[in-house]
Formats: sequence, C-alpha cells, structure tokens
Amino acid sequence: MYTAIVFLPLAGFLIAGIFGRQMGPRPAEVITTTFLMISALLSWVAFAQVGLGSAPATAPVLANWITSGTMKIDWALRIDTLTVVMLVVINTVSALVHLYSVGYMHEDPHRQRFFAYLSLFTFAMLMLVTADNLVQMFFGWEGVGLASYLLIGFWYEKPSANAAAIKAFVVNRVGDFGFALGIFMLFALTGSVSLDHIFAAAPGLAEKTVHVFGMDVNAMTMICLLLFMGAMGKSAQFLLHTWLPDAMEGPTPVSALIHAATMVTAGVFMVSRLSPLFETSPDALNIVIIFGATTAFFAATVGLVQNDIKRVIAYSTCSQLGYMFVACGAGAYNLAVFHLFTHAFFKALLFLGAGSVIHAMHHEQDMRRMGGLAKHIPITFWMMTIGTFALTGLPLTAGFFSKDAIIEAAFVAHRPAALYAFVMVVIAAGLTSFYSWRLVFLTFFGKERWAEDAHDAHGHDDHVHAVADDHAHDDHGHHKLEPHESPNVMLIPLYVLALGALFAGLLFKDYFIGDKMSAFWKQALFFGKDNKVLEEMHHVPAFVALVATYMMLIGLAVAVWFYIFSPDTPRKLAEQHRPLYLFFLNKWYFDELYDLIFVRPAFWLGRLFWKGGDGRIIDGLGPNGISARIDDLAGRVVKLQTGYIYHYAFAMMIGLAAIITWFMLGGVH
Amino acid sequence: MFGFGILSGLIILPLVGAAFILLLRGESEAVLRNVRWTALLTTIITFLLSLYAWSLFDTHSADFQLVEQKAWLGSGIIYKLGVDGIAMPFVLLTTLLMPICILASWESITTRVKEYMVAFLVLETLMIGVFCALDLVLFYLFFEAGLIPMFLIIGVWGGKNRIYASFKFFLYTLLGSLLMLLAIMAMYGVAGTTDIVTLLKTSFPSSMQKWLWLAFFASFAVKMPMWPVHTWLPDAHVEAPTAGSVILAGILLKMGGYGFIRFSLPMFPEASQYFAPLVWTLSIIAIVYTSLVALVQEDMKKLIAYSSVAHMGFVTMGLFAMNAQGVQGAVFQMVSHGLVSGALFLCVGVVYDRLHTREISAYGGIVKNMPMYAFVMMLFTMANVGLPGTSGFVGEFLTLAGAFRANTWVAFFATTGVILSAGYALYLYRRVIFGVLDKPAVAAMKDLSAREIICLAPLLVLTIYYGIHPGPILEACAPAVDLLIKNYQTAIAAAKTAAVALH
Amino acid sequence: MDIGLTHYLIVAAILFTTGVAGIIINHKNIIVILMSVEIILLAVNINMVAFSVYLGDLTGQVFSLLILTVAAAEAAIGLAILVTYFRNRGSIDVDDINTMKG
Amino acid sequence: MSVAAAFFYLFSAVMIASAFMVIAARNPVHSVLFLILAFVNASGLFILLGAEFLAMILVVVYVGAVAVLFLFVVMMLDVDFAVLKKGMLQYAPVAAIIGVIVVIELALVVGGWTAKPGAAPKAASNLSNTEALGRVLYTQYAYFFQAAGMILLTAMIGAIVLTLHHKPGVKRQVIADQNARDRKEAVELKKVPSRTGI
Amino acid sequence: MSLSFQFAHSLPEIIIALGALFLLMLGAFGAGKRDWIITEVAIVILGVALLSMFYPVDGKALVWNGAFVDDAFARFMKMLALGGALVSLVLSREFMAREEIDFFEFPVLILLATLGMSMLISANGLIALYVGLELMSLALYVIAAFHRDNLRASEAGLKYFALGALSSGMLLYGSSLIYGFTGTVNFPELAVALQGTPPLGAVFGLVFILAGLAFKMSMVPFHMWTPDVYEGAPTPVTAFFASAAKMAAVAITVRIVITAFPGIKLQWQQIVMFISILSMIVGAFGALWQTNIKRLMAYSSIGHMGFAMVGLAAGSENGVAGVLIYLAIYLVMTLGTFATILSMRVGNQYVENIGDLAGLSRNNGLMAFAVAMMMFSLSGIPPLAGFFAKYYVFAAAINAGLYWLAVIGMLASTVAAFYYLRVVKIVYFDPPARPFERAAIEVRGVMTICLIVVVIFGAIASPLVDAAGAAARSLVWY
Repeated sequence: MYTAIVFLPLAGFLIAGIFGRQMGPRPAEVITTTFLMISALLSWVAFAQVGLGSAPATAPVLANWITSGTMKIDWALRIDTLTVVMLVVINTVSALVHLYSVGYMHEDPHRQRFFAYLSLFTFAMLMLVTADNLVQMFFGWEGVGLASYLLIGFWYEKPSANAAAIKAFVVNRVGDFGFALGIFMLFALTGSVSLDHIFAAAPGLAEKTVHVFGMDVNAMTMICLLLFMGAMGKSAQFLLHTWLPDAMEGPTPVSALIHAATMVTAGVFMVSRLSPLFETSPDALNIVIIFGATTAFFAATVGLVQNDIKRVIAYSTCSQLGYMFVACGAGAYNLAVFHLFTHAFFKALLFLGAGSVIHAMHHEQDMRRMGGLAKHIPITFWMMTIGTFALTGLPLTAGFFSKDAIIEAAFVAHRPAALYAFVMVVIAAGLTSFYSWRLVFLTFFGKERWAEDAHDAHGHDDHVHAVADDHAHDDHGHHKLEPHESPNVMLIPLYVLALGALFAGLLFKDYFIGDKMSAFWKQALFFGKDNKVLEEMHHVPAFVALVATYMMLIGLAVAVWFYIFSPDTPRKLAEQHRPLYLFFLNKWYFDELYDLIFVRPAFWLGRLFWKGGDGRIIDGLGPNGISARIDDLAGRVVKLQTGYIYHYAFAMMIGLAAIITWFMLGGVH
Repeated sequence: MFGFGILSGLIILPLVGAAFILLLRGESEAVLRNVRWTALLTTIITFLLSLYAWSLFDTHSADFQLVEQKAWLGSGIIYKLGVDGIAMPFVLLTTLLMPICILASWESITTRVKEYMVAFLVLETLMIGVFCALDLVLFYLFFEAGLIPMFLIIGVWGGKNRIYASFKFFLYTLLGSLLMLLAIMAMYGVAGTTDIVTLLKTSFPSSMQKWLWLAFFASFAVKMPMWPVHTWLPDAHVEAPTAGSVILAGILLKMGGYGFIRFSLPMFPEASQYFAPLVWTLSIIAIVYTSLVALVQEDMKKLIAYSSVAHMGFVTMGLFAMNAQGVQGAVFQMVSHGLVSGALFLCVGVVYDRLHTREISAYGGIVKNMPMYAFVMMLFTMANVGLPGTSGFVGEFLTLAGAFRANTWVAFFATTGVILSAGYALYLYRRVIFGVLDKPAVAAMKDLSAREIICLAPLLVLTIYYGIHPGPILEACAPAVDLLIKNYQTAIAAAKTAAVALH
Repeated sequence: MDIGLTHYLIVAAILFTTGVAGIIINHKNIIVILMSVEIILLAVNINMVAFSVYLGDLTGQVFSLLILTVAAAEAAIGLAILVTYFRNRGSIDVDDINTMKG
Repeated sequence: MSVAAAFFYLFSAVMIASAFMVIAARNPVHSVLFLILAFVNASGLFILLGAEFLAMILVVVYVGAVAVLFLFVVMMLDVDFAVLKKGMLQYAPVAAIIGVIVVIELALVVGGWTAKPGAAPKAASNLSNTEALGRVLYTQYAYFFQAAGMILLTAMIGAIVLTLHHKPGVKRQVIADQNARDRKEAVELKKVPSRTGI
Repeated sequence: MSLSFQFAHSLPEIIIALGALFLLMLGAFGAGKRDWIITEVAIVILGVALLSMFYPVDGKALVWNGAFVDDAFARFMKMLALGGALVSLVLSREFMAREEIDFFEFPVLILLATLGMSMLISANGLIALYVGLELMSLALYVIAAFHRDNLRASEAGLKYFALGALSSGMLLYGSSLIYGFTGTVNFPELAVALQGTPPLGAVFGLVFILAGLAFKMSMVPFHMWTPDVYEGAPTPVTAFFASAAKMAAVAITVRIVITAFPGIKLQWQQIVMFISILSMIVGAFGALWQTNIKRLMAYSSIGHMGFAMVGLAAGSENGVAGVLIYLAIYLVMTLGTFATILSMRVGNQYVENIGDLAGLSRNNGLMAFAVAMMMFSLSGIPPLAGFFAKYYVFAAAINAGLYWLAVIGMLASTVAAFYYLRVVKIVYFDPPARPFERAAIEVRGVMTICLIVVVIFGAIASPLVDAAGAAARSLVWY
C-alpha cells in the first residue's frame, strides 16, 4: 500500500509525461488526478492505521541505491506517524489541486505537461517524507526543487517566470549546500546516513567537539545548523526566503500545492524528523527559534503592503513557516507538524481561492484593480473568508489551535531567544490578521476598480503573459472583463479544503498536541529528557493564551478601519512614512541586496576570471604568452643565420673558444 | 586467435574497420553510405564485444583480468593488457560512446567522410588501449597517440578558429605527457620493468616519488584538465565537431583521472599524500572559478566545456581524498560525466546542425517547436547540475562525502560548486530553451530526428539508470578501490614508521 | 734559451689562430678564405711534425704527409667550387654569398 | 742563442708575419705570394726539426702545385681587385679578443706538454727520415696510402665535373680521329709555283 | 693476418671502391655523359655492399694494421649509411634527370662518399678517421655544388666547403694535440694512455676533435652551414646529407668518445651535453617560421642530432644503443620526408615551399598521409617510430641521472612539435593549392615503404632494438 501511495504519482507522471502529447490533455488529466485520488485515499487509510491505529512503524527496503565503502544507502519507505501525517497532507492537497487544475488550467495548451509535473512533484515529495536515510531525503528534497523549478517556469515565455524558477532552484541549492554538508558531516562522524543509525549515534556526539572548517565546534550543533540551512532554503526562512514570493509566477495551483501546503513545509518536516538530532543541541534550536521568529515577523511586515494577491499569501506562508520553526525551536515538534497540517488546509484554500479570483479576473493579480468582487463571485468570497479566519486564528478554526499554541510554546521555551521569539510571533499575529483582512477587503469589498482602469491593468508582465497564452485567451478581450464564478471542478476542492480549514484543528488537536499525542506519535518524534515545553504550555499565564486572539482582533479592526471606513488612510500613512513603506514594499530590499552582493559579483567575477584570468593571465602568460616569446626567440635564432660565411665561422670559433675556456677554467668535475 | 585475447580484439577491431574503410574507393554517395555503415557496424560490434568482455569480468576480484601478455620490445617493455574494476567501466564507456559519435556525425559530416571515420576508429583503438594497457610504455603509447586523430578531427572538421584550438590542444597535452614520459623512464630505471602490475608492487624512494608524481601530474592535470592548465579545453571543445567534443569530454578527459588512479595514487602514495593539498586547492579553484566563468559564457559549447572542468574538479578532489567514497565517487563521476557531458554536447550538436551557430543568444524559446529536445536537454542539464536521481548526483555526492572526511574545508568550498552549477546550467537552459520563440530561423527548426533520438536515448536511459541504481559501476570498482586504498594506507603507514625509525 | 717542442707548438698555435682569424675577419675575398684554410693545415702540420720528432714516433709525420695530400686535394676542390660559383655569380665577394639565410 | 734557435726565430717570425699578410693583403695575388713565403719558411722549420722529407714535399707540393694553383685561379677569375677592398674588420675587435684568448689558452696548454712517462722516445734509428717514412708508408700505412689515392681521385673527379664544360665550338683532341688520320687527309700537297704564291 | 681475412672484414669497402672505379671507367669510356645505367649500377653496387655485410664473420676484428675495425657497431652503422646512400641514389634518379644534371660522376661521387663513410665508421685511429672523413667530405663538397649552373647550389657548395675545411682544420689540430699528448693515434691505445687524470692538452684535443665532428653532425654552434646547404644543394643530395652523412658522422663520434676517450668521459659528456642542448633548442626555434621545407628539414636535423646526442651524453651502453636506434629511425623518417619533398613538383618544376603543400590531403591522400605521419613521427608522437627513437635516448639519459638534459629536451621537442604540426596543418587544414604531378615510381615506393615502417614500427621494432643493443655492446665492452 505504501508503495502504491508513493509510486502512483510517479506512474501518473510517467504516463502523462511520456504519452501526454500523443493522448492529449484530457486523458492525462484524468489519469494523474485519478492516481492522486487513489493515493490520497490510501494515505488516509495509512493515517488511520499508523497514526490513529496501532499499525507498526516500518521501513521496508525497496532496493539498494548507493554502496561505497561503509556508506550504504537504500531506497526505503519509512512509515511512521510523521510520515503518514505528511502523506495525508501531501496527497490530499495534491489530489485537490490536480482536480482544481483541471478547471484552472483548462485553457492552457500544455496542460498535460502541467499535470505531469504536478505528479512528479508529488512523487518527489513523497520520497522525501518516506525517506529512511538522509540521502533519499535529499533526493526528494532536490526532486521537489526540480518540480518546483519546472512549475514556476511553466509559462516559459514569461521572463519573470523563468527568472523566478531559476531563483527558486538556486536559492534552494544554497540551502541544500548546507544540507549536503550536514549529511557529509554526519557521515564522517557516524559512518552512516541512515536515520536509525544516526539517531542512535547522536547522543554520543552531543558533547563532542570536532574540528570542522578550521574551528572547534560542538559536533551536533554544527550538524544541526548545517541541516537547518537546508530547511531554511526549502522553507523560505529569513535570508533564504527571497525565492518564495517570486515563485508566485507559477500557476496558482502550483502555489497552493508547492509553495503553501507541501514543499515549503519540507524544512519543518525535516527538523521534526531529525528531532533526535536537534534535541541534542540546544544551541542549534536557539538559532532555529531566532530564524523562525524573525521570518514570522519579517514576512508579516512585508505582507502588509503587497498589492499582488498571491504575494500577500506567499508572505503569509513565509510568516507561518516561521511560526512552525519557532515551534520546532521551542522543542514542540508535534506542534510544528500540527501547524503544518492545519496550515496546509487553510493556506491551500487561500491560494486556490485566490486562484479562483484570478481566474475570475482573467489573470489579473493586482488587488488594487479588484474590489467589490464579493457579489460577483460569492462562493469564492466565502471560501476565502473561511481561509482567512483559519489563518488569523478565529477560535475553533484550524489556525486557532495550532498558531496560538505556538505563541504559547514560544513563551515557555527554555531558549535564550525565547522572549524575542514570543514578542515577534505576537506582533506577527497582529500583522497577519491585518494583512489577511486587508486582502479580503481590497478584493471583495469597496469599489469595483477593475472597470475603471482595465487597460492599465495589463502591465508589463501581463503583456508577455498574454503573448504566451495567446491561443488560450483569444476569447478574453481585455475590455469586456466580467468576473465570473469558477466552475465546480475548481470549487469542489475549495469546499474540501474549507472543511479542513474549519475542522482540522478541532478534530486532530488531541492527537497532535493533546492528550493522545504519545499514542499518536509513538516513536516518530523525539523529545529530550529536559524537553518539557509541551507540559509547560498548558500552564501559561492567561494573557499569553489570549494575546493571539487579541492581536487577531486588533488586526481585524485596523483592517476594517483602513479598507472599509477610511480607504484614504492607508495611502496617507504610506506617504507619511514613505521610507518605511518603501522598505516593506521592497521586501526589506533583500532582492536588491542579494543582487548586489551575490548575483552581480558572480557575473562580474565570472567575466573577470574568463577574460582576465583565463584570457589574460593564464593564456596570456601560459600558451599564448609562451608562444609569443618562442616566436621572438625563433626570430632571433633565425637572425643569427645571416648567410655570411664569416659569421658562421665566427660562431664555430666562439663555440670552440667557449668550450676550451670552460675546460681551461676547470670545467665541472 | 593467434594467442591474442579479447582485449586485443577490442583494440584491433576498430582498426580492421578503418582498414576496410580505406579500401573503399570513390566519393559517390553510395560509397559514403557504405563508409558510414562500416564505421557504425564496427563500433557496434566492438561494443558488443566489450559487453562480452564485461560478462567475463568478475566484479568481485580486485585483480587484473582478461590479462594477456606478449614479449615486445627488448629491455623490459612488454605487450600486456588487462582490466580491473576501474578500467572496465571506461572501456565500456568508450565502446558505448563510439557508435553514438558515429551516428551523431552521420549527416553533419559531409566532407572527407572516409578520413573522418578512420580517425574516429583509430581513436577508439587508442582509447581502449589506454584503459587496457598494463605496461607503462604501452599505456603512454596509446595515451599520447590519441593526440593525432584528435588533432586532425579538430583541425579538419572543426569550426572557424580550429587551427588555434587544435594546436593549443596538441601542444598543451604533448608538453604534459612528455614530462610523464620522463617519469616513466625514470621508473623503468628503478624497477627495471614497465609492467604496471610489477610497478604497483614497487615502492619508490620518497624523494623520487615527488618528482615522479609531479611529472605524472603534469600530464594528467593537463588532460583532466585541472585549473590552471584547462584553457585548451574550451577552445578545443568549441572548435571540435560534435562527435569530437563528445569523445573529448566523454573519454579523453577521463584518461587523466584514470591515470591518477592507476599510477599516481598507488605508485606514489607518499607523494600523493604530500601533494593532496595542492590537488585539493586546484580542484576547488577549478570548481568555483570555472563555474563562475561558465556563468558568463555566450557560447553553448564553451559553457559546457567549462562545466566539464568544474566537474573534473570533483573527480580530482575525490581521488585525493583517498577513501572509498572519494575514489569510487570519482570513478563514478567520470563515467557519469562521460555520459552526461557527452549527451550535452550531442544536444548542442543537434541545434548546431540546424542553425550553425552556438551563440546562446541566437536561440530562445525552442521548447515550443522542439519539446522533445527540450525534455532531453532538461534531463541532461539536471544531470549536469547533479540532481539526485541522475547519475550526476551519485558521483558528486560521493566525492564530496569522501572529501569531507579528508578535509572539511575542501568539501565546503567544493559544495559551493553545487550552487554555482545550478546557476550556470539553468541560466543556459533558460536562454536557449525558454523564452519567446521570436526568431524565425529558430522557429523553423525541427524536433529531434529518429537518428538523434537513437543517439541520445541510450545516454538518457543510462543517466537515469545509474542515477537510481549506480550499483553496477560502484560494485565493479569496489574491490579494486578497496585494494588501492589498503595498499595506500599500508604504504603511508610504512613511510611513517620509516620516518620514525630515522629519528 | 734552447728551442724546445713548446716553441714549435706555440708558433703553430699562433699560425692556427691566424688562419682561423683569416676566415672570420676577411669579408671580401673568398680566395683568401681558402688560403686561410691552408694556413690552418700548415699549423697542424707543424704540430704533427714537431710532436712526431719529439716523441720519436713516425706516425705524426705519416699523418702530416697525408694531411699534405688531402690539403692539396681540398685546395683543388675548393678552387673548383669557387670557379663554379664565380661563373654563376660573377663575383667572389664574401658579402655576396648570402642568397640563403634565415 | 744557438744558430738553430736563430733560424727557428727567423723562420717562425717570417712565417707568422707572412701568414698574417696572407689574410691582410688586399690584393689576392699578394696573398698567394705571402702564402708561398709562409710555406717556404715552414719548410725551413721542418728542416730544423729534422723532417727533411716533409720539408721537401711541402715545397714541392705546396709551393709547386697548390700555391701555383691558387695563383692560377686568382689570375683566371680576373676579378676587379679594386672593388675588393675595404669593408673588413667590422667586428674585428671581438674576433681579435677571442683569437688572443684562444692563442693564450693553446699556448698555456701546449706549454704544459710533458712526454708521457711510459712513452719514452723510441730508440733513434740510423735510418734517414725519408727512408724511415718510406719503410712504413707502403707497409704499415698502406691502407691510408690507398685511401689518400681515393681522395685524390675524388678531388680530380670533383674538379672536373664542376668546372669542365663541353662548350660547342671548342676544338678538342680526339685521339681516335688523330690515329685514324692518314697522310692523305692530313696533308694536302700543293704544287706551289715559285714566285707566284697560292 | 691473412689478406683474405682482411678482405672479408672490409668487404663492403672493397666492393664500393672497386665499384666506384668500375663506374668511373664505364662513365668515362662508356656511352654518353648522361647514361642512366650508371645510377642503376651504383645502386646495385651499394646493394651488394649492403648485403655483403650479412656475410657471417665472427666477432670483432682489427684489420689493415689496426687502422680498421669491424664489429657489430660498424656493421650496424654501415648498414644505415649504405642504406641511406642507396635510397638517396634511388631518389636522385628522377630529380637529376629532370634537372639535367644526371652526369655519371654523381653516382661515382656518391659511391666515393659512401666509401669514405664506411671507412669513417670503421676507423680505429685518428688517421683513419681523417682520411675517411676527408674522402666523404670532399665528395660531399662536390655533390653539394653538383648543380653547377645553379647559383644556390654552388653557393651551398662553397659555404659547405669553406666551413668544412675549417672544421677539418679544427679536427686535425685536435688530432695533433691528442697525438702529441699521448703519443698515439690509435683509439684503443688512446684509451689506455688517457687513464687517470688526463693532461689538459688531451682535453683540448678532444674539444677540437669533437668540434670538427660536431660540424659534420651539424650540431650547434657548428651547425650554421646546415640550413643554407640543405636549401641550396640539389634535393637528393640534401637527402644524402641528411641521411647517410649523418649516420657516418654520428657513428664516428660515438666510436671515438666511447673507445678512445673513456678516460675523459666526464669532459666529453659535458661537451656532448652542451652541444646537444644547444642543438635541440636551435633546431626547435630555428625551424619555427621557415617557409622552405628543405630548410625546415635542416633545422629539424639539427634538432634531431641534438636528441640523438642525448643518448651519447648518457655515456652508457644503453645510451649508445639508444643513439643507434635513434639514427636508424631518423634515417627512415628523413628519407621518407625527402621522398615526399621530391614528389613536390608543379608545372614540371620542383617546388620547395611548405605552402605548396597546402591542402595536399585533398589532392593526394597517400602523400598527405605520408607527410603527416613523417611529421608526427619526427615530433616523436607515439605510436610512430619517432617516439621509440626518443624513448630510448631519453631513457638512457634519465638512467644516467641527466634529468635536466631530459627536461630541456622534452621542452624543446614540444616547441619542435609546433612546426611539424604546422606542416600537418598546411597539408590537412588549408584549402588545396595546385596539385603535384605524379612522382616517379621509385620515389613513391620509397615514400610508401618509409611510411609503412614509420607507422608500424612499434610492431617490428624488436629486431632493431636487439641489433642496436648488440652493436652498442660490441663498442662498450672493448
């Protein structure tokens, strides 16, 4: 069954990918979607068996992959509660997104390719979560990166999409750089990369100091930080987050699946999966919590002022991932996974809802050109509202249970940076509430701004996009824009997700973080002896327990004030604090900064090395230079050959004189 | 037959084909067709024969197998052939790539077809010989003789700047190998034989080892090529015809790495240890530096050539890590790189045949009219990047893991190459394959022909297959590598003891 | 001061150097070069004979005799080539003998 | 200073001086004449050494044949000697320095000559120089003698093949024709009437 | 010592000498001046002389009062020299006829020169050396200027003669010093006399002698005549110079230093190294921008003599064997190359510019291949013969500890490879020039045979290597 769960998407990918062009889009859609549906159903079965039931955790080996010396890496499916949770999340969301895409991508001529990619992604993600060793995890890790790359760049004619795709891949690779080094270090120290081995070896290494990169460091701290670097890349944490907003260039279902529900949470999954390692290094966890909190706050601030509907949600995702890492850092891995679980539902819902909006608006994504859509697309509106409730943490919705718990966990965490984290996530909670509602209000309420400047709405990007989709969008004249509700094929996934967003928290709270948690998790997660964060969480002061809800209300109130009652205020505020506004709007200038310190220097250096290093120095002093010198010398040798007998005789005489003088002076003995 | 073994057969077969081609007279289309078919059949038969050799090969043994020996020249030089688990994969790689090369040249070579095919067949003989030779002089003979056909291939069928490139290729490599020749002579002076099997058991004085090592290094470093003696490679690649590039990247570069494994490491263990930091430094520079250079290339082939340099950096790094992962990874990386870069050059050849330019900026958006090509190219690009699941990953991963065990800084810097390779490879892909298809000439290009698919398909299959199941190669070379490392460590330990004893 | 072998040898050495110098210094007349060669051979002959006498060994004189013979033959050939050259070039100026160089 | 020494210095000085004049003279004819002078003096030195046969040969072969040959060629070539003048000594200083060095070095070396301990002078025979040479030349050194013959033959062939031109219109001696002539065709008898002429 | 014994050991010389006299008679009293049969007879005579060396005589023999030595070394080198002469004669037929200088004296002179070489190779004393050398040289002077109506040929002859006379003067002066300081001119006796600390005069004598021989081998700085003479002389004569004459000069150099001067080995090794390094360098650099292929071959031969002398510098038995192998291979390569040069005829005119070879591969595949293989072989690329040549000499040098010499040699050979490659480039990469006319059958035959030998040398090298080893042994173990 597990094999089926993992490999059905692969089968779907292969069929759609190889025969897609021959059989046309419809069969590809049907096959991949069906396979995913089956996979999703099976996942739930597995979830019931392993998580809720008592089926044992297993790790069947499928085949050997790499064997080299002591290094032995197998293809295996590690099934435990953590895995089945992820299976459920991945396959459910993936199946729904497949289904949704049938509608959303209806007009795209290359949609069989799209479905193939989606299935490929799902397969890679499943390989990731079922990995029994770090290298297989790395396989999935990079595999999802590939799929993400392909899907972000799906509209290949759009330069921005291509750029975003490369950016996503390369930034992820930066994270993978750390991940890989972490694997190497683990291997160097434990002689293995299989999870059981390294988990067993981890405590022994906890206090060990090793000499790495010229420093003497604590082995486990170094390993965990390196691995965490991978997680940062994949989960778009602060400093390595820049790719995620740009990734919104991909089709919206992709954003929902990859950049909200599943792939970006791989980092959280990884940290949780490797909890036995992280538990041995409080220092590393402290770093994790700092990064998590910073990301939560940072992304929320940027989210405040974005105008692209998907970017707002993207930053929101980024921010929520920060929350998850705060939970991890605090030691509450189950909480992190729980938030991951709930977040998958409501964020996918939000993305798909946004997709529905965009679909309705004929691929218009700028909220400033929306407004008043509630009455045009009421179902979408309601779905979005549910998602927003869940995100902001309306009591009893999914987000309420998971997110608020994280705030509490941050409060009680025994980390030097816990207080910082607490403050950050609280503020972020308020900001989240504000921008989420801002999104809803801008999109669904107020004037119908799309009508007034329909022409301007098509900025540069859209123009190219229009070229890209010229066949698909022939019938969509830009001037007769009339929002329409999405077809059922798109709405059904919304309903399902909405259910999840509303009830997932309530239903599974006990299993994930509540009373039944030890029965639920079994051995899947590891908590150190000193890790009491989950117990202490229940004994937080009241204000901590309520602060999240307060923040949510404050955010809501401000949003209502700004966007319903006083629409001019935001603009005024922005003008008054223009530098701050621009700072946020430009995402803290990270892109520019990176461009300045990495991208440009890389190209500059490349050119320098090429023209200067290879061209001038190596070739100039090496082959070309030497051959030029040889040329000169050859010219001189030839010049000696004057053609005059007496010169020739003279040369002979000089040679003779030189040799006899040499011997006269003693020669060499 | 005549007391010669199967390896001699492998070496002679292409020559027989070449001789047959030379017998064909005339320039008519029918003759040319016969020439092409002869060449193709010869290479295919050679390939099949090598598969047969492979089936006779015992992967559990670290010994040289299929050994044959004949007296040859006086004074210790013998005709001795044999393969072990390190050599065998390269022999197979060679015989596999040859038919593909012939096929890739099927239509693109229209002038002097006969000479072209003969040059390739001779080259095949020499390349197989390099990997089979068990006598140093014989090895050198094959090693350097390859210069001649390659020189002609680049020079006669190459691009605009072919003369510069061919000369640079030839002289650069020649200079390096001549120094190696001196070392070979010196080794003969010490051991009194040039039999590799005997030499492997000979221990050279440590001061001498260093010089010998440096001399061998001069040759292999150029061949690999390692920074800073790599500049011949981009030029040679750019100017060579497609199949020439494939062979150059696929096999010729591997000779350097093979040489390191066969000679430098086992025969001069102390010197290898002594110079390992140097090799590592150069490898890291190669990886980072050439990756950056690759980033800014405007010529497809040049970009891939530079990426080859970077990938070979992984090989040298892994080799001198001197542990199982490093060395096996290096072997694997070489085989994989042979498949992948060969395929990438074929891919470039595909579009070059259609548009006759390798300027990246001349292309764009060809995924639209060449989706199959785009897919193949994507796959090989990803393999080049080292995506897990492709063969590129296994080698890179193992070499890095090995290097980490040897020196963490080395692994650290080398791993940055993983980021950079993603950068340049995807940047290339984006500019060529993605984007708007707005150039009429580009839009008129047709997707892969059946011939091109036949060329690329085996490489594609193997790239994936070895990506998820690298076992065949790793297992084949495991005993030999283990033995190598064991001997190496024994030698180092012995040297240490000797040093202690002196004090 | 008695005249010893060394005297003869030094005289021969001077003569030899003069002959060589004749080839090097003379820029104009190719015949003088041929004559310089004769001077060199004369120096050698003096050496040979002197050694022969002082060693009490006839070999040197036989050698010398052969040198004389060969020198005569050499002169004949040299002059023959010179004549040929003169016929072709119309000059025996040493500075003209450089149609081939480099 | 003995008479022998005096003659030695005389011959040597004249010889070296004339050798120098050979290379310094502007007129090749003078050079040849100085060459002859040098040979004659060298012959004197040989006599001082007691090598009278070689002294004689030197005069006979060199002065009598080689030098005359030179003179003959110099005359025959009919070079405008006025043109062959200046232009020498372009880098004579360097050449001179090297020459001086060589001379000094040679002088130093030959000055260090000692008879090999083992090779004591062989017992002086009572044969004359010429007779002694004659005894060995055709026996012990017959091989060289033959070889010298081949050398002379080569020189002869070479000189002929290079210089002998069969120009049309040049009358040659044809022995067969000469032998075949008889009186009839060789002699034409004419009756010459007296006091009238033919 | 019976006369027949002496004859048996000097059979080749006697055959050649008598043959030369016979041909002279035939030419002088036979038919017209340009009688083709003379060349053929000369070839036959050389062939017979060559075969006569296979007449089994045992071991080493001193004949003609110790002036003449017959040993394996002599036979080996004579075969090379005679072979070179024979092939040069074969190559000369067509050329001489077309240039209208096919006088009967030419084969006679070649025979006389070859006789000189043969005597030189077998010389066992300084006098024999001198007469052999002069016999060879005088004939060579003449045939260099053999194209007597050609200014360049007579200039070549004149230069060769003037400098050659100077060099024999040097050689003689050296001989006189050696004679004076040791009291003997016989090689084995010299070896005995020069044991222990040698007198400086003997060292000087050695220097002068080696200078004279270096001239004949055209080694720097006594090489200056070579390019001019190679260029000016008629091409078959150049071939003869580059092949047979080189063999003899090197042979006697090897013999004299090994058999006569083992006592001052250190000194001659230094000299040999000195001239060898200079030759390799000048040979490599001088040729780089030559446009005349004969001139190029001149520099090439300078360089090659430098390489060959690397083996002698080693001073070991292996080194000498290496020199012998080198010479044998060089002989084949150089004859092959000259065969191709003699095939360069456009519009009934022999041409000598490298540029004339442009695009030869399109016009004449076989010849182009021959040129390319000769060039690759000359630059020492395996598996061609030239590689083995270099291998043996450098191996000897390395084993004698002459590392720097070997390294310099390798660097020089890389530079040299450049100009050989340039020829290949012109032949294969450049657009075709006017095609050459078809060469005579014997020229093509020589070319093909040399080509085959050069290409498959690796497979047939064994007997040669053994023979060279035996020859070297016969010399060293005196």
